[in-house]
Amino acid sequence: AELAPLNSDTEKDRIDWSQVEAKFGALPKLPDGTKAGAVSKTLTNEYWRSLGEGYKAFGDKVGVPVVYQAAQSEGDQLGQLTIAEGLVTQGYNVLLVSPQTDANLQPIMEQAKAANVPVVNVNDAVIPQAEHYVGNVQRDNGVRVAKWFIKNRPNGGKVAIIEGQAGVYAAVQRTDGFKTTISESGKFEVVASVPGNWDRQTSYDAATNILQQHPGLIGFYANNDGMALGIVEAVKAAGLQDKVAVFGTDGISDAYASIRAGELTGTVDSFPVLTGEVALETALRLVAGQKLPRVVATPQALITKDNADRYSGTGDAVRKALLEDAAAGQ
Amino acid sequence: MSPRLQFAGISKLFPAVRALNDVSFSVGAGEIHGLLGENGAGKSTLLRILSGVYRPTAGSVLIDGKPVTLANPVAARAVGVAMIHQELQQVPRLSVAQNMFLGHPLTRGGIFVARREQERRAAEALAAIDPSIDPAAPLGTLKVAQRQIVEIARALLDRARIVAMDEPTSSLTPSEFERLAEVITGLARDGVAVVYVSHKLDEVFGICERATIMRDGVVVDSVDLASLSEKAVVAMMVGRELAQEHHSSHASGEVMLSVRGLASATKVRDVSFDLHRGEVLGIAGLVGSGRTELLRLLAGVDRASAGTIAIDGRATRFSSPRDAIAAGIGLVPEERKHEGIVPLRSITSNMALASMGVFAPRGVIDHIRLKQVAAEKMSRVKLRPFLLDRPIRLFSGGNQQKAIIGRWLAAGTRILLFDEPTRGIDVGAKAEIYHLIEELAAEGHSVVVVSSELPEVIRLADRVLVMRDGTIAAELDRSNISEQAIAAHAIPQTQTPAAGPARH
Amino acid sequence: MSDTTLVQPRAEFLRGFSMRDAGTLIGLVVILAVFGALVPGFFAERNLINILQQSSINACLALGMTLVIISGGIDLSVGPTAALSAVISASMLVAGVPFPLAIAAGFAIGLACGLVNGVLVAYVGLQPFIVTLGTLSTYRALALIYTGGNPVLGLPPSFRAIFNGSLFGLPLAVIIVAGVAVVAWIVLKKTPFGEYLLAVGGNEEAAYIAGVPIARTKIAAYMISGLLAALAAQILIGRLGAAEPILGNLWELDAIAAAAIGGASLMGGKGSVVGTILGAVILGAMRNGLTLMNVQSFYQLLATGLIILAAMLIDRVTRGRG
Amino acid sequence: MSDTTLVQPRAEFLRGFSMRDAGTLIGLVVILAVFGALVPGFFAERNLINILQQSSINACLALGMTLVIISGGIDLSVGPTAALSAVISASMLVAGVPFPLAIAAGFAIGLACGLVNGVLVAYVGLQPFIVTLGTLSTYRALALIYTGGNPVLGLPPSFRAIFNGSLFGLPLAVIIVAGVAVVAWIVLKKTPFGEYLLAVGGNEEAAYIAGVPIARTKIAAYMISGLLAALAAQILIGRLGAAEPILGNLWELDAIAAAAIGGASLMGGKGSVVGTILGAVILGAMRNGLTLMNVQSFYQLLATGLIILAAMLIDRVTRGRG
Ligand SMILES: Nc1ncnc2c1ncn2[C@@H]1O[C@H](COP(=O)(O)OP(=O)(O)OP(=O)(O)O)[C@@H](O)[C@H]1O
Ligand SMILES: Nc1ncnc2c1ncn2[C@@H]1O[C@H](COP(=O)(O)OP(=O)(O)OP(=O)(O)O)[C@@H](O)[C@H]1O
Ligand SMILES: [Mg+2]
Ligand SMILES: [Mg+2]
Repeated sequence: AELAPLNSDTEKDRIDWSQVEAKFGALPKLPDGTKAGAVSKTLTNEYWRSLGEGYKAFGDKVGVPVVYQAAQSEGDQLGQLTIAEGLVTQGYNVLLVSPQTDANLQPIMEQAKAANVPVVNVNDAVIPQAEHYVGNVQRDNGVRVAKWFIKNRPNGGKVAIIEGQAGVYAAVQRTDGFKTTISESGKFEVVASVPGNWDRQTSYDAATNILQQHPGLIGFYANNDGMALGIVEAVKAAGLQDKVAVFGTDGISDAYASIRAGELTGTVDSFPVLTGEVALETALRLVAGQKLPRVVATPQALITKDNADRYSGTGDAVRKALLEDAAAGQ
Repeated sequence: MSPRLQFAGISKLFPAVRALNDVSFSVGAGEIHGLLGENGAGKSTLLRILSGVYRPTAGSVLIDGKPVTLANPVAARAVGVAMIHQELQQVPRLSVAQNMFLGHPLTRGGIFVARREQERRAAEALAAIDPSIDPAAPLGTLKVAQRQIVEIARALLDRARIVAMDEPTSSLTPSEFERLAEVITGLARDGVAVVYVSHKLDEVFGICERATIMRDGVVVDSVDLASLSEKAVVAMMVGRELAQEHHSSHASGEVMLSVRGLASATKVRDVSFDLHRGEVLGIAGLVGSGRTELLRLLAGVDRASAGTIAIDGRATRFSSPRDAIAAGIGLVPEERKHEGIVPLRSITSNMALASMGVFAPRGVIDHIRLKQVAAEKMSRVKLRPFLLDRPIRLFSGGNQQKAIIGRWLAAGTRILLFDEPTRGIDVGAKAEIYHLIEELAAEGHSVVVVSSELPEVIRLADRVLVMRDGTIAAELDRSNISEQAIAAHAIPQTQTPAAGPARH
Repeated sequence: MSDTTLVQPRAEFLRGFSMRDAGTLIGLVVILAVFGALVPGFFAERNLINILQQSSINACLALGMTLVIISGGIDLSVGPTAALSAVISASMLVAGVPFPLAIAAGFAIGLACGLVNGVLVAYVGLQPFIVTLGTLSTYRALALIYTGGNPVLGLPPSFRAIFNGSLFGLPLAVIIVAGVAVVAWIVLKKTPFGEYLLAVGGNEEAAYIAGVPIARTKIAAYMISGLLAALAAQILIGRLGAAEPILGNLWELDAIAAAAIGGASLMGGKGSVVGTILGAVILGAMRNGLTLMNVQSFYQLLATGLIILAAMLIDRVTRGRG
Repeated sequence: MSDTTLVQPRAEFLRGFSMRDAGTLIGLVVILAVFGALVPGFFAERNLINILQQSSINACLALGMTLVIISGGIDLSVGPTAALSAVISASMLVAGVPFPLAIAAGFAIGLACGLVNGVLVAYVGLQPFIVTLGTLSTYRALALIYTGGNPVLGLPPSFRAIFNGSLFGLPLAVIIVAGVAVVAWIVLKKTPFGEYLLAVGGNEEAAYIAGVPIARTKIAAYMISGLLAALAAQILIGRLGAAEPILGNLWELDAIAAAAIGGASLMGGKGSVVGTILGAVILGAMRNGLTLMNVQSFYQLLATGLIILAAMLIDRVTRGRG
């Protein structure tokens, strides 16, 4: 039967990562010589390097070699397709792909199907034909930050959004989640929602201009941490660090450092290392022949100074904390 | 009956320059009409209006009595005007035939270029002047003279009613001119009106019955050449009598430049000679005999493959023109547009290019001094119009040449190498340049003049080297210099020396 | 004159295949040899076909780019032109418009984008680089606004089959682009338009005086580039099954690189269809080989840069100055 | 010779400020007027200073780009050059190396990057576009490899103060870049090197015969471009407090746009320091105005494209052909 186009944020056939072991048992034994191939957007962003670390870590644990490649830059759509096609030809048993866009790896789905290789779409852009998706709910990033504002700034006020590259799925979803949620509360006004193009300098300049025009601004939400750190500098340069809250997304290590230093207010960590581990585990379960739900949801958490330590220890400690969160139904 | 071609009150204004002012004259069918005037008189501008490149500010052009609109080159061609431009207007990467048919190619079925047919027709047109040119060869591999012949042949293809020729022979030899003259008289016999611009008065007297003389954008007069002497025409052109100049020698015995066994990778071989202080050394030879290449070696533009160059007795090696300039050698090149000028820059900048060190002793250009020197050197070479800040590309060819000569005057060059110094330069300016060369020699400069115009060589040279096949075939001292003697040595031995410096 | 050797007729094939192309070919052979030695299976038929397929879109764009470059211009807007063409064709297809109409609409968009570029360059007299830099943003924005930033999904499988099939074991895309290359070669070598392109880029003033329709020639070059961008878009959406407004990001750089490696001079007046195709295959082979060698992406980037330089150097050395 | 009126001396200022620059100035005035009418507070002193500050980095790069363009070249590698310079300076600063040394190292990197470009262009004779396209990838890859892709954080606040301070109410970055512009203007108008640049770009062959050191002139242009990219990098890391290996993405396009809007011809031989600065401010004012108007991102992209075209058009209309 034709698969309905996937919407990873709303798909009903889903399972939370914390439930997988309970429902499907321990990872079954894998056929000899199983090897996994993975391709992601770019290594110039820490998020994707961490995801690769997660793949490697889990691969080492269960003795499966993982090849991890990435395109040369974000937006290099055909380059990424070339890489993925290379992985199919080279005979990997399962593919983990984090596509540049919703469409650019579509041919891979068909080639892999023909070669009988399962494909797991890991995070961010969503291939509509994907049979398996591991990742978090992009929209939820923005929602979480909006909820923080509603809870911690009860009087409301003016807020601004610095968006990622125009038209990119994650940027659109995150922005929309934040905008909708915060507007529904009625007390906040989104005075600006302008592109920062994933770029620190562009965000810095945009934030400077926004602060100058809206001196009473109480907060920024940025679609990723690099841009958020640019905004932090602009806020500092304007001498408003006590008045303006700045949030990013991704939870890269620099963001943690900045949060600890009291500069960045918070970030939404989507735990790329853990995501990588969960994704590879999911992939290997497929190789072993298990039938899993279409979407495996990975965790995320709003990190602020108060809880930063809880989420930044070693891999196992974080995993434990997140399992506790899941159990507590957060 | 109305004349074939009539200019009626044509004026042309450029920013800051009135190039033409109320120019009127006419040319009948079958007439070969000379157009004479000094550099900058407006000859090219008038012909460019005729060929649709410029539009006149006022006035009109009439053909067979009817006013025509010459909005662009295509329109001009459509009413039967063909033009040979002063500056070669060619695309080096296309073949000879493609250049000749550019803009109106012959096609097969309107889709494909009929290359063979074009090449055949091109060969036919070329045959009248120089059958050795290969119509399929890329134009860029041709020498200047051949390129000029291609330009002429292109105009012949059109079977036009009016053919305008703007200095078609500036790079041609007398024998090539003779063949061209036959072609032109043939055209006239067929009823074509020919407008012929040249600075070579003997050519104009040779083929034209009538001529219009221009000065500073206005018509001085249209005259019957049969009833006038060259001297009288020159006087009309320049507005004064030119004194008949005679050769005077300033050569000393002191050797300034000594060349031994010089050779290039391509053509020049085993060239040895001395150049003395105050001497004007002429170099004659056929097209392709290697004169230009020799000068390029001496000026450091190309690198020698063997031999030595010594200046003031000290052996030197040039790895670039810079070295040669530092040693006091400057080249006034043959192809002014490509090798001489920086078109967008002013006269002053073009002049100063080779002597920046002089004008910027402490790293910053002394503009006051630069202006003084520019004013001084440019009035010495009699630049017209005297606009030192104007981009050089807006000047006529002769005036561009003056600026290049000024460049070396400003640089304090001691050894000047002229390659075809008066190509495209009018009689008045020519006399000025000759005079200048003599002055320079008298001041102790040494000068080498390469020229295809034998009268020029004879007029200027204290001594003549005749080149043949890349080497020096003969040396003639002042008392032995004559057109016959030069021609006898220039032509390869196997051929019988014809009268005059015939080539090929 | 003794140069009669030059008059002897040469085979037409050799006329089309110049010394300069031989330099590019040597560059390609060297790169293939290196990868062949390093990567097992690099020369497998399947992989060679992959390389051709992966090069086909860039080759298609690069052919248009070559014509524009020969005319003395440059077209930075090919990626966004492709995107605009793709989303409009795709949304028509999804709405059930018959294929030929939808494809024609995509081509029309490509031609229109090229027309705007061409008019701004030829009639208004703006610099090509800056015109197409402006339209690069403009066309991209139009594609984003038209789609609201969302991909157009669900192209009919029968449409996809058109551009996605195979013939004699070769992907249809490769065959289509090869066909385009042959046409481009004929246009450049055999038609008045090809001569006009070379003349306009080689010496615009001379071309004008000779009566070459300068403006029309330039506009046609940009329109062909737009059309080929639209064709590349159709091939790509056929392959991907979806059209995205952000498709074609940075395509212009690859296309220019292919043309330049193939001998086109950005000063105009010079360029070769054969060379451009070889240039596109060099770039495609390089990407493919680096991936198969599992080179980490930072080092892939390094290799990309170095190989572009190396290709130019090899070419430079094999043909001497000029 | 009656035209002596034209020889009369004009004020030196007017000589530096040509007709062409007046066209650019009108473009700037129109754009400022439009935004001033649409955006309340656009003309606030604070905002005007913001515009200058935000234009300063692009202006700095564009000045170097202008010199390269005048010489007949182009430098696509400015962004990666800046990134490489930034990460090396920053990692030295973080390691406790004294400021002057760390800054000097950054500048040395910029010069070295320019030297490589220049040598490949001037001595090896490769096309500038393709050389710097190759080094664009190469330098970026080196920056990424050097840092492992991570930003270098924790720059000493006292270092940041150097480039981040103010003087007479103007940001130091603006003052520094203004100083660079004055120097560039002097270099172009008053030094032999400036004449050489214009000559080399205007007619290389003629310049060579006139004794201009072609290779050295070109190399110097690329080295200056590299140096100014390094300066821009220092300013930026001072402002942001971090040096990222991906810094400077697409800087080359903005810099080329500024130079072209300011009248530089990509054919070489022509360009203006004043024009380039005005061009950079036009782009900066546009970005600033669009942000203040809170234009949605797709429409910002649209406006960016249209304003670049409009600036060129206004300029074109005000100065006539040529
Ligand atoms: N495009 C232009 N813009 C401004 N001035 C021009 C332009 N073309 C020619 N002139 C000027 O018009 C005048 C006439 O020039 P023209 O080239 O017609 O002279 P000419 O008689 O052909 O001289 P020559 O014998 O040197 O070829 C000169 O002063 C020249 O500087
Ligand atoms: N076979 C050739 N192909 C291309 N260019 C050539 C060739 N031979 C000579 N040239 C060029 O033509 C010009 C004239 O060459 P050369 O020095 O041989 O002749 P010359 O005696 O100066 O004659 P003239 O200058 O009257 O044509 C030079 O610029 C030279 O480089
Ligand atoms: Mg003339
Ligand atoms: Mg010669």
